Amino acid sequence: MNGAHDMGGMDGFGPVVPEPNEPMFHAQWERRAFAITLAMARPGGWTIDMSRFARENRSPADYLSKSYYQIWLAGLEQLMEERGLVTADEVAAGKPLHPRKDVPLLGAADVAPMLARGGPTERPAPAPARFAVGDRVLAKEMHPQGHTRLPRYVRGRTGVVELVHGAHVFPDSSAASTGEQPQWLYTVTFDGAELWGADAEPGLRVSVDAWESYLESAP
Amino acid sequence: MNGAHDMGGMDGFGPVVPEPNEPMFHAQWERRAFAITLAMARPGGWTIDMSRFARENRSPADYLSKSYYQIWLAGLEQLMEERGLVTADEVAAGKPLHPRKDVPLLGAADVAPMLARGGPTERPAPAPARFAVGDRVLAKEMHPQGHTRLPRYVRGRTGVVELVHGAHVFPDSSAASTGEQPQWLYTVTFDGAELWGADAEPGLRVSVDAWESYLESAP
Amino acid sequence: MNNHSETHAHHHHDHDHSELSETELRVRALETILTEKGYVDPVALDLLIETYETKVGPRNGAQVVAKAWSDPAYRARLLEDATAAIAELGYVGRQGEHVVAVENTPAQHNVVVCTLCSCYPWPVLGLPPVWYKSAPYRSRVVKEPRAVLADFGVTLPEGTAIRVWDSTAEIRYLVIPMRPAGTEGWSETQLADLVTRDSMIGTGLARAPAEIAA
Amino acid sequence: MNNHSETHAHHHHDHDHSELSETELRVRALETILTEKGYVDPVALDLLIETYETKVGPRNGAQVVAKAWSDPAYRARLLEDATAAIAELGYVGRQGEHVVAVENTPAQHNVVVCTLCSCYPWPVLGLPPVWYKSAPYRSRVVKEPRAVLADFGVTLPEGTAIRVWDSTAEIRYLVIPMRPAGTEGWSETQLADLVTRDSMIGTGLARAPAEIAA
Repeated sequence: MNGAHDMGGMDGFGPVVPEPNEPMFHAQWERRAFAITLAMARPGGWTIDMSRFARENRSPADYLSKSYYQIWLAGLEQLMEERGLVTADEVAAGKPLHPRKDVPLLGAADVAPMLARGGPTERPAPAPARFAVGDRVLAKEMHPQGHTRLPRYVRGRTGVVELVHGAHVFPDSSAASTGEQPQWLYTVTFDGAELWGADAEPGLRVSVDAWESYLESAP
Repeated sequence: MNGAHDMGGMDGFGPVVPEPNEPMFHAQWERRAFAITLAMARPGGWTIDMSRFARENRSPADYLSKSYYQIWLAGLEQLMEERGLVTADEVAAGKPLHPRKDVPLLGAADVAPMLARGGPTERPAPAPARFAVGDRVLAKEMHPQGHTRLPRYVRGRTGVVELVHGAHVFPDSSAASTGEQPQWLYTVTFDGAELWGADAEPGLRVSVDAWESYLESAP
Repeated sequence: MNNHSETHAHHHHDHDHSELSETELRVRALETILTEKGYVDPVALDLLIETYETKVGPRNGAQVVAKAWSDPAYRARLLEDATAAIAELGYVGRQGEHVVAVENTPAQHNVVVCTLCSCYPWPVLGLPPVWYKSAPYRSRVVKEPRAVLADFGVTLPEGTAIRVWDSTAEIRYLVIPMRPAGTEGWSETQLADLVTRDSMIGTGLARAPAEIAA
Repeated sequence: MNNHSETHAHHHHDHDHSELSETELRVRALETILTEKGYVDPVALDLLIETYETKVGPRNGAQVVAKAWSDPAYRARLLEDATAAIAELGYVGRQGEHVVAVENTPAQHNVVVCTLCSCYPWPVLGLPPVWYKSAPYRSRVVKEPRAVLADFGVTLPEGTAIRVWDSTAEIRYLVIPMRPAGTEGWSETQLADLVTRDSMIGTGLARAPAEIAA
């Protein structure tokens, strides 16, 4: 979706303000929000792509007015609600009102192995790669209403394949619960002037990581 | 600027909600905000392009959280502040603190003639028109940080000149206080699929009105 | 931009009320300062409001459309130079300096938007409604106009192509809706009653005779 | 998204305080419900927090960079397959499943961003700082990285090209900053002290020996 999360090239947000000696968390509730979000992935069973879509799929005003972990919380609540794990009336009441679903728990002993394993997304390739390093490719002009990872600022622009990463889980389908549908993944590099015209900083090159179906051969 | 005002093609804002028997204004303050904004153009001397930029040149979160006439007010305050007509300390105090500037007033007798005259933007053409009806043109990939009226959703896309409107005041320069610099103005029409790819509604065509320097010849 | 103005029925924030008061107070303070400094004339302000609340509105545009339906020569002039043809009826000026009329046909339905702000032909339609200025309309109608028309309860035949006019300059667009069937011999005054504001933006159709019979 | 988290020093809204309380209460309610329903184990939650607050952070990445500076064979392995080379030092797992190392040179400076969310190589850098997740950084660095670097007090020579890596997939990028002059013969431990978090994102440079002498 063309949501407020797709920010590359937007103006008006002001300067970047680094915080000296920034703590890992800025409040106790951020610690807890972080931890319950990570822990609930096991009982919830959602993919990282579903999580991302739950966070970004909101009105731009809402997205932009929430802080980072507030967006995490909103996404988590939506994912749990969709699966009937925790419902809005329970959040309002502050206590369980409905029976527990039979789902696995992330126990203390599972934490280290879960973090060490992570969630690798490389998969056996379903077909030979269509593009090779050095190929000129066009990022499609596409505007799906669902989840996608092709940012607006490269759509319709031509770049060059710089890296080939093997086949990876396709986020657009994974977020839509239609499966992993692995595709070849490429790093595609664009000249700044191709993306921003005369308004690009000189000498700039920018890459995105793009799945094969986001791309077409370019002359 | 690529601000939140440039909304064409964004997702997530929800349905359009028409209001039956909608009043012209929804509160007394909206009436007054409307009237003082129109009236202050005479003493303020700003152009419509400067007004538009003053409204849109704010952080996306701010733009999206304000109502329509709240944005008008914020723009008006900025224009007045820039010219020293009304300063922030006066707004805070709720009364004049500094001497009046010597500027013309919109009197009651001026209202009808001012509204009847409006602000025509057509000007003598500085040169022959570069494009003619039927020409294929490319909307430039341009991302100026100042005011522009070429929406993001057509940049880099190819359309056809449908109407030629004569030469009109160029908003990008008018907003930047660098003069009217009139340019030929065209209605350029794009196929939906050119703008949105496979995600366009079938049969859709969309036009924008584009100044000559926004366009290049397309093959 | 908020979809609804602050006083609209749907409130999304708990703190709307205090913001409303803040805004009200701010506008009052501004008007006081401007009046005391002699930058605005309170009588002029009242006149501006009165003009748009009572004199300028979609009834003007309805007269234009009704005349175009009734008078083939006027229709031709309207399509050739809408600014001049509309001025014949006395509707001129601010936000209507350069008007183009676009005619609906069975083959093509026209819809007008301003994605960048709120451009709208004031002399013929008055000030725009909140939905026209809202983010949902501005964002969606250039990409999915049929879905937007559905929000208005309008369904077009599949064979009708949709043509969206994004008013990005000072050209203002007026849609001439299709004349409803069963109106043969009607006077311009009768016809004007069929022409709604939304039908001249393209988010509605002209009313059928049956709709006003009751 | 807010540039700053709620408790950051700069508050832009008068109602931050009540929102903070609301959010705090909501998180407590959620944790209570999840615990009582048996969906989360409080000990596991504490372990997750402890891991990222105390065990995983940019010191990991600094070890990787220092080793690459010291050991040409390791540097070659890192540039060939960063995931495997980083795993040699024991840094593996979540948000570091597929890592690519990109090396700064006098000709090219690398900067990493995630314009769409907050992708970041956790095993080597820990959790990202607020600015990395903020709208100003995500919006601007792909278009005007030199202006963004200026916000960090960093100015690159004009002849250095900037290469921005937008992490739009599950590949995570680690910048190998240039080794500062005057560090010949330094141990890996000494070198690691020069490697800042920002230098591995590309918004900073490795520190010069003089900067840590004091």
